[in-house]
Amino acid sequence: MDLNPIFFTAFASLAIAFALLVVLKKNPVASAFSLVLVFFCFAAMYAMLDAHLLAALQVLVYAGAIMVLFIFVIMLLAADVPSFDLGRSHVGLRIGSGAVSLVLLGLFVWAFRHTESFGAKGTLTAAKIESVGGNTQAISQLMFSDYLLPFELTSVLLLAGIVGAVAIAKRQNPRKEGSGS
Amino acid sequence: METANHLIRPEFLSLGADQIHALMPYFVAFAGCLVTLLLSVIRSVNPKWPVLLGTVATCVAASVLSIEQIREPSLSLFNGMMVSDSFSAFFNTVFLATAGMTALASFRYLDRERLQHTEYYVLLLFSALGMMLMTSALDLIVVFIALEIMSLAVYVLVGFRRADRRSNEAAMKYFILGSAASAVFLYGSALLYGATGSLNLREILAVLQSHPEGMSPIFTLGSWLVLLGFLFKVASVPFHMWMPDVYEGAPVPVTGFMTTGLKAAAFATLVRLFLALGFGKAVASTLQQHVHDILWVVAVLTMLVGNVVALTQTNLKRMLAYSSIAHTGYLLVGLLAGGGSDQGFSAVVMYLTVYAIMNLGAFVVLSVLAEQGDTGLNLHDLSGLARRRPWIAFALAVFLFSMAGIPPTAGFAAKYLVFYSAIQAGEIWLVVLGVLCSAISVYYYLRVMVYMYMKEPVGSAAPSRVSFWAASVVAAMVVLTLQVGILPARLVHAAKKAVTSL
Amino acid sequence: MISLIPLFPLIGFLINGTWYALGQSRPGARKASAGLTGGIATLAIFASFLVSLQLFLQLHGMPEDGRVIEQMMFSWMKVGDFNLQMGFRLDSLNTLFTLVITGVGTLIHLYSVGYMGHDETPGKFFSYLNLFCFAMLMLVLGSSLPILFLGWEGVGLCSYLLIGYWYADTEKASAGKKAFIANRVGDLGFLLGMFLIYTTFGTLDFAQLKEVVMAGGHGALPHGVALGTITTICVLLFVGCTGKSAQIPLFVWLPDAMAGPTPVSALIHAATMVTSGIYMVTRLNFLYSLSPDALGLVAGIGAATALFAATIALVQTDIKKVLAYSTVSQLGYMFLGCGVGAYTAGVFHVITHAFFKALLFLGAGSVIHGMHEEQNILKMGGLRSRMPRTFLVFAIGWLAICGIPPFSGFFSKDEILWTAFSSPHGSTVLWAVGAVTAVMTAFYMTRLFSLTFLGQPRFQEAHGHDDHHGHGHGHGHGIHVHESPWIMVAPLGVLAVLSAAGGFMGVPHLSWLEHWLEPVVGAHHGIAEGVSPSLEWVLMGVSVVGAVVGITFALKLYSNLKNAEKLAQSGSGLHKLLVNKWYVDELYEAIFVKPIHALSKGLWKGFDVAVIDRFVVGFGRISQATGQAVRTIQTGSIQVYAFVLGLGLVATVGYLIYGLAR
Amino acid sequence: MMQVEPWLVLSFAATIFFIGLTGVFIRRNILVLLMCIELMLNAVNLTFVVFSRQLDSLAGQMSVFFIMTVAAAEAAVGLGLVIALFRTLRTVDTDQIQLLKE
Amino acid sequence: MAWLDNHLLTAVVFLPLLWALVGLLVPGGDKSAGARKAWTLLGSFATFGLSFLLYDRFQAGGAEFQLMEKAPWIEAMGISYSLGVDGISLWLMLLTTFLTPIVILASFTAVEERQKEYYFLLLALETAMLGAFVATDVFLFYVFWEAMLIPMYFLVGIWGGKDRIYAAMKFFLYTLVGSLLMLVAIFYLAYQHKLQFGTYSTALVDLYNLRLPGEGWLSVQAILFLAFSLAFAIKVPLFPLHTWLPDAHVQAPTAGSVILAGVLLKMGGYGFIRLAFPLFPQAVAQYQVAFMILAAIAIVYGAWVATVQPDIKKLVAYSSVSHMGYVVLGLFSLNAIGATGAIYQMLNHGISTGGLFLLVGMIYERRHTREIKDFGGITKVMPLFAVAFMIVTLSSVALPGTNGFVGEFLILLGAWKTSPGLAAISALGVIFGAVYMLWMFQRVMFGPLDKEENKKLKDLSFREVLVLLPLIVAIFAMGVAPNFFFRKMESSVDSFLRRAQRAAVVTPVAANTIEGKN
Repeated sequence: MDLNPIFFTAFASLAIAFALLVVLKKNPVASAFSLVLVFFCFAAMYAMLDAHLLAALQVLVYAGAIMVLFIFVIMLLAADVPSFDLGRSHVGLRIGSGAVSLVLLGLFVWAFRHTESFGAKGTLTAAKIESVGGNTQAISQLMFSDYLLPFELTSVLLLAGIVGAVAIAKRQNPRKEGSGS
Repeated sequence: METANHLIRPEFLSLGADQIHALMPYFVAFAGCLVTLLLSVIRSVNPKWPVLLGTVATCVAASVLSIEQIREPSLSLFNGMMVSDSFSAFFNTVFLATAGMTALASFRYLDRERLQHTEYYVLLLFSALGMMLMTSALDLIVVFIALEIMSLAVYVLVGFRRADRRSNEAAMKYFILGSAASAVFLYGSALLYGATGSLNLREILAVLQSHPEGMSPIFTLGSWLVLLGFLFKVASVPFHMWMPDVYEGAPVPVTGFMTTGLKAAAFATLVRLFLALGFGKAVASTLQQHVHDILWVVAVLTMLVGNVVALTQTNLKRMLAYSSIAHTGYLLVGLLAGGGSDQGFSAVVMYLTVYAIMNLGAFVVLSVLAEQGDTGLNLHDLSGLARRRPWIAFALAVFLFSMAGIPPTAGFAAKYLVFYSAIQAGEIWLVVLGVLCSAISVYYYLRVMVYMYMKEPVGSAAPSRVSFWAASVVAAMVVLTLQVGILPARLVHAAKKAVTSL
Repeated sequence: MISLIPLFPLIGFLINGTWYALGQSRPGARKASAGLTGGIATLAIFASFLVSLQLFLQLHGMPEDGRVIEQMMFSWMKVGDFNLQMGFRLDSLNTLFTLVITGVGTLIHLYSVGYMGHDETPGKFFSYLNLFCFAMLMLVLGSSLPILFLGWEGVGLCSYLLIGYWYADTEKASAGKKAFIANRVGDLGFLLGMFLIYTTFGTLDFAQLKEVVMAGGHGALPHGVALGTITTICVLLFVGCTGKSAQIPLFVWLPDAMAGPTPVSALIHAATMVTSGIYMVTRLNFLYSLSPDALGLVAGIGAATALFAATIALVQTDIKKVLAYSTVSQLGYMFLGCGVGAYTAGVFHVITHAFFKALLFLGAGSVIHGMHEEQNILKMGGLRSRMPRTFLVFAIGWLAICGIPPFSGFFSKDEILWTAFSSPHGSTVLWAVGAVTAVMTAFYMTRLFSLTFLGQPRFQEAHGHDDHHGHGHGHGHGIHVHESPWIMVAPLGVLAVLSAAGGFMGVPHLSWLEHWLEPVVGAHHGIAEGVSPSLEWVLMGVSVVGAVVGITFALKLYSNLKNAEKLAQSGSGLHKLLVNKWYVDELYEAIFVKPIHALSKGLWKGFDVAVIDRFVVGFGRISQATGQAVRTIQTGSIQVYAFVLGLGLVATVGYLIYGLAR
Repeated sequence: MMQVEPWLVLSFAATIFFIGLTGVFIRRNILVLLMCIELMLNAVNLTFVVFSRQLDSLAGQMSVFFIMTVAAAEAAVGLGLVIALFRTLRTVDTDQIQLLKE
Repeated sequence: MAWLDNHLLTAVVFLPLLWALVGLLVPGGDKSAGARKAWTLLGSFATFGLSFLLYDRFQAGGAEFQLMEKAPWIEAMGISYSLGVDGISLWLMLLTTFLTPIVILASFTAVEERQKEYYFLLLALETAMLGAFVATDVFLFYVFWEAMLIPMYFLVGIWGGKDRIYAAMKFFLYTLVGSLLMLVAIFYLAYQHKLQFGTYSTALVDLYNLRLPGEGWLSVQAILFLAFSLAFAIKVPLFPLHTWLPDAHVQAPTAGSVILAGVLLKMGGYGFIRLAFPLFPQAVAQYQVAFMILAAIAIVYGAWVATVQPDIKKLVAYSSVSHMGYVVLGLFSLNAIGATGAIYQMLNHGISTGGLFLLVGMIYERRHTREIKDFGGITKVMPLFAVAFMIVTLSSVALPGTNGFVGEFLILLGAWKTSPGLAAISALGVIFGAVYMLWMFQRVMFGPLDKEENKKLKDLSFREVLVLLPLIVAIFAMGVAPNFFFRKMESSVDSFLRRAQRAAVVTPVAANTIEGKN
């Protein structure tokens, strides 16, 4: 894979480090900011892998929209929470989790190492993509032909999400609504 | 086309008449979503009646369209990303019927619980639409999106009792674990993509079949993770932990909807995936062997854990949640057997349908019995129910007997088919363990009967009135349970027809 | 025609029974008179007697080798090749029995009319009595073993019902139950013997069976049948006899059976039912004759029982108990006779015994009646003057049983003793036991007679009371002894005549009986080698002398009761042993009843409840416990849920990768 | 230009994925749990992109596009749920969210 | 009435259920109690009458199954609604239709609460029982087999005694566990039919033709046989699987006990006859002795344990264990005598033990206790009761002339032909049977009438006499004229034995067929 090893190593290390911080930092704000950095690293990776559109979207959607939403909620709630810096769970669980994840990682890496053959090569080589006008062009063209269905469904999904979010977060009317327990 | 300097293939930009016909149920369902959504924002009138009407009408119309399509040949749509075949048509009917029935049965319940928000119905329709799409999807990414449509709607429905901590907690747990499971599923899809070069189920199967010597390790990982995502959704042990809490916390009709529609959708998709990943025929490769082994253990654990924990439950809702896990176990038996028996996966289809019927009925009964805030569902609250409300007690008894698999109820016919096909597939021990587990299950079902019929009533709480709609749903389900139990042939036939298209 | 014989009593039973059950049993219902119900019953059995007599005469008129009348009515059970006909067959053997049963039966019925005159429920009593006669007649008339068994169990039932007739007394009810169960033990043997006969010979019909068994010629084993099988059959059947005919080891019920009304004791427990064992052995003589071992067992048990029961009878003080043990003893004699191959002698004794023992029992009943239900002979005495007619007939019975010529008992007993000595199957020992028993019999019967009728009264006599004051006078006032009414005494008279003269049908060497029974039991077997025929007269003399000695000794001893008590004290250990009937009841209680009862209780509590149910419930408990355990993982914590999911992931992925790596 | 073996990139993605999963296991703050899930999704995205590059196919990148959309919708609903939960329970601590159990 | 001619079995089977459904229209409450009782009784009589038509149509020595009906049911799996009656099921059906009016009549005063459900369940139960007797398709059989648990469960659980819930649960679960393994075996059989003949079928006559390997203790046949036997042995119940019975019997209301003892237990024996024996002849031969030993143990054990019971009903329940042991013994003798005796014993047991339960129920209704020690000397105040009790007791102890004797005699004779030793041990039951029955009878009916409460007991009412009279008549009729019953049974017993005994002949062929097919 014609990925620059130096850049890869650098961004990978950074990403792993920040990802660890996301998990390990007690303060969710710190976690959130670490996460943003992870997102940036990923964007860089995408760019290096010739997925330029995705690199841009990564920054815009993830680092921009989603993270802002997170930070916003954190800020919204943090004001009310006495101790927002919730630590981690019981030691046993932590050790167990670490072990589980490590073992899983080992298994996956083993699988990757032992995978000699990948799926059949497609037709969209770099040259082909270049011929239709680059990565962004190719993706947008595909979106309206081959991927029409998922694209349309995404809109359904977003609509459902909106309705859901509204239903959840709608201002409550205590007079009208009963409380269970 | 090669000459053109773009990748757009015009044949995907327009739909033929047959395709439109095949898509009609989806269109109707989506239109229903939109209409009800619009109706619910009209503030001038109380929208609850029109929305209910719209929801039910949508479900009826779409399911009528779906029923018709059971007989029609398969039709590949949207670049092969989804298919309209008997299987999907059959399940579309189930989903829509379930959603419609749930809507009907919820109406009075929502009133009573002061939850009468029209979003409820909209979300119900959205999730039904998601289910429909999910079972007809042939592309993993479409499966994922449909799954999310369904799940997002259901997450919200679970937490619909916003003022209730338990409801919120259930939604939260479901959301977190569900998202994690979705991520696992996606990871599996990614690995499958890497291993085969495609996300399309048909193509994956084709690749698989062209490599009789076996696939790469990432295929193994990918296929398992994909299955696992759905094993989570159907709540098989050890991926079941979320389910009792969620079922208990969700409003009763939603729980009913989840145990029926959602479970059926997840299982139907699981069947599709199972087939696409090459597990649909008798064991040949080592991978199949190993997945078979794992599923075998998972099935046994699921039946066992579901039943033995249900034994210890005193809350009816939670007990039915655990029993739902146990039923997942029986379904897994059917899934395991599907490849090796003449019945194929029709046993699973049949079981899902029957399970949907009886469980929907049971949860509607529960929603009628429940007091404000879904309390009053402990076993001792049912004491002497047969004296106080004989018909309700009778209905619940029928459903519980059916779940226990006692003839002449539908549950027996379904269980018969499942275990029978498992015997055909040579899974004798699985069947033996299965029947033993179902013997355990009889105990807790009967215990409910004990409270309803054999104990004296406690207190004299005036029974809340049963709404006409809920009563009709319950009656319909009782009739169906008995009818399918006594004359199962038509359903068996339909189920067989449905799976032939796979 | 034969079927009429049992039919009449059956009709009598049905009339009385239905009438009782529906008409008289209700509390407050008008009770029927003994005269009417008894009359019906007596008529029924008398009609039966007439038919029997007619048939006997008919048989008598037939040629000697064809004296059989058969009546097959319908097939009772037909399964495959097993076809059981419900039918009767009358031949020279059972015609005698029918005569005795119906004849003596009629007398006893008649007697009962008087005896039960004041009973609360005469209808019930007479219906039982008729039912008994029906069953007994079925027993002797039945053409095959199962029909015999039908009667066999039927008489057992009636015996049970009649012993426990006064059911309100727990002891009496228990006695009935004991009788039934002891009989059942015997019946088990009978049943198994029957099965073995069927599997060996393929038939249960007497005539066919005889044909099959005799197919190989006289005295030869049938083809393909081992001697052991025949012996087994005979022994099993004989187990049935020990039950019904009260032989060791199952005799224990008979003395207790005296709890029933006295006519019942006379009819069932002396004259008829208890002799059915002898009937059966005689009926199957062709089988028994083939097996010396079986015959030896029969003779041995018979002799032993005769002696054993006689020893107990020596010291009993209850008038009916003495008679009961005497019955057991006499039955032993009969088996001794059969056991040495002298079936005729056995049957002869059955008949004479029926006469004199019925006489004695009814006489005893008369005494008890007259003494107002007093049964202890030590509290009697001097009744000769107060009950002269009873005394007279009782004396005849006494002499008959003691074997004083020319009374009937002498002939039959002597026949048995002689054959016990002279028959090829006999031996000196058997004879000696018989002879000693005869002496003892004479002794205890004389003791009974003496204590009852002779000497001075040992009860407080009431004065100035007339008969019409009736029964129920307390002992405190003394009792007014009275002679029984004619309806009771008349049958006694008839029986006395029979007891006195009945022996002449079997006078040695001129025996009509022996000739009559020849078609059934075969010709006389002759005598063993080395036994001089002239010895017969010697032995006869010995036994008569023995009897006289016994009588004299007893008369002397019991003329003064104090002497007797002294004697008893001098051998107090032995006396106690005898009074307590050798502790046989206690022994059975200890080795059968108690252990089985304890075992049953143990099995119930220890196995049913403690093992099986615990296992069943345990399965549920384990499931529940597993459920509880699994439940604890369900902590409600998202982390834990996710972690379990992760564990599942590790396990499954690990397994898959392991599979790949291998 | 030097090559980076695909398995290395995949392993990197897997590392991020399992870091995210570990976070789900051990963190008690729901918001952080949501972030961890985003981590997992990103890892999946990277995997898609790697394969897309490897296989000369755009299907992977298309998938990433859709996943991002879904992730956004999911985040919206998820955060909505967090807020609803917070309204009734006044906490985002999962240890406090254990009413439903056993 | 052409329909009736062609569907006589269906009519008999479903008439009670239909009647019961119509009966639901009778409004609840005390006012209509009379109408409800009359309606139910009428229904049971109608069924009884209809079953006589059945008796009339059935031809002795004719086809193996007669009055057959067959309709496709679940064609996809070869399941059909097929009914047929043979000489064995004919009598068991008649027993059922005979006992049902009796128990209904007996319930008139015993059941005062929730009569509507009660009578509905009784009639529904009748349908289930009748169905099981005439089903000639294993699936259908299983449906009826299990379906009858439901009404019985409620009958015991709602109208039962103090521990009714425990008893009902135990009854249900015990029997269910057994039958579930049978279900597994049924699956296997159905699948084998497909393998061997290429078509799906669960019809009995088709399954009889299956060739299953039967060599060895754990051959396919043996395992299947054991699976079936477990279900049947629990139902019979055979030692050591009998412990549900005392509880269920004791706690059930009188009608429940009578039906339980009278008919439900027969299902076990019938199952052996209809399914286990003809399907797995070699396994039967293999396990013959083992089952005979168990039966012998059951006979003696049941009798022993019955002896020490303090409760009359429990005593009768254990006596059932003993009596049904004879049934198993007779069946496993594998000869005509034993088998006929066993079938006959099933009928007998239904009559006599049913009678005992009725009698106990009558006395319980008066005295509200079943403890033997609470009674004594009852004969004095209830002479008519005493007569009836005596007669039924005698039938129970198999006195010749009563029905019990015929059964036990034939069974023991049949068993003797097969195994004299075991027959001898089993025959001990003859003694112990008398011990426990007579001892109980004595303690209840005889002795002094010393309990104050007992002195005012009323003798049988006219209705109660009506309840008992048919049983008493049956006791003697069956004792004197068993041939009347054997006549229509004979050829069925023959064909049953032919199937059950084909083991020796078929062995090599069967092995080959299996080899060839696989």
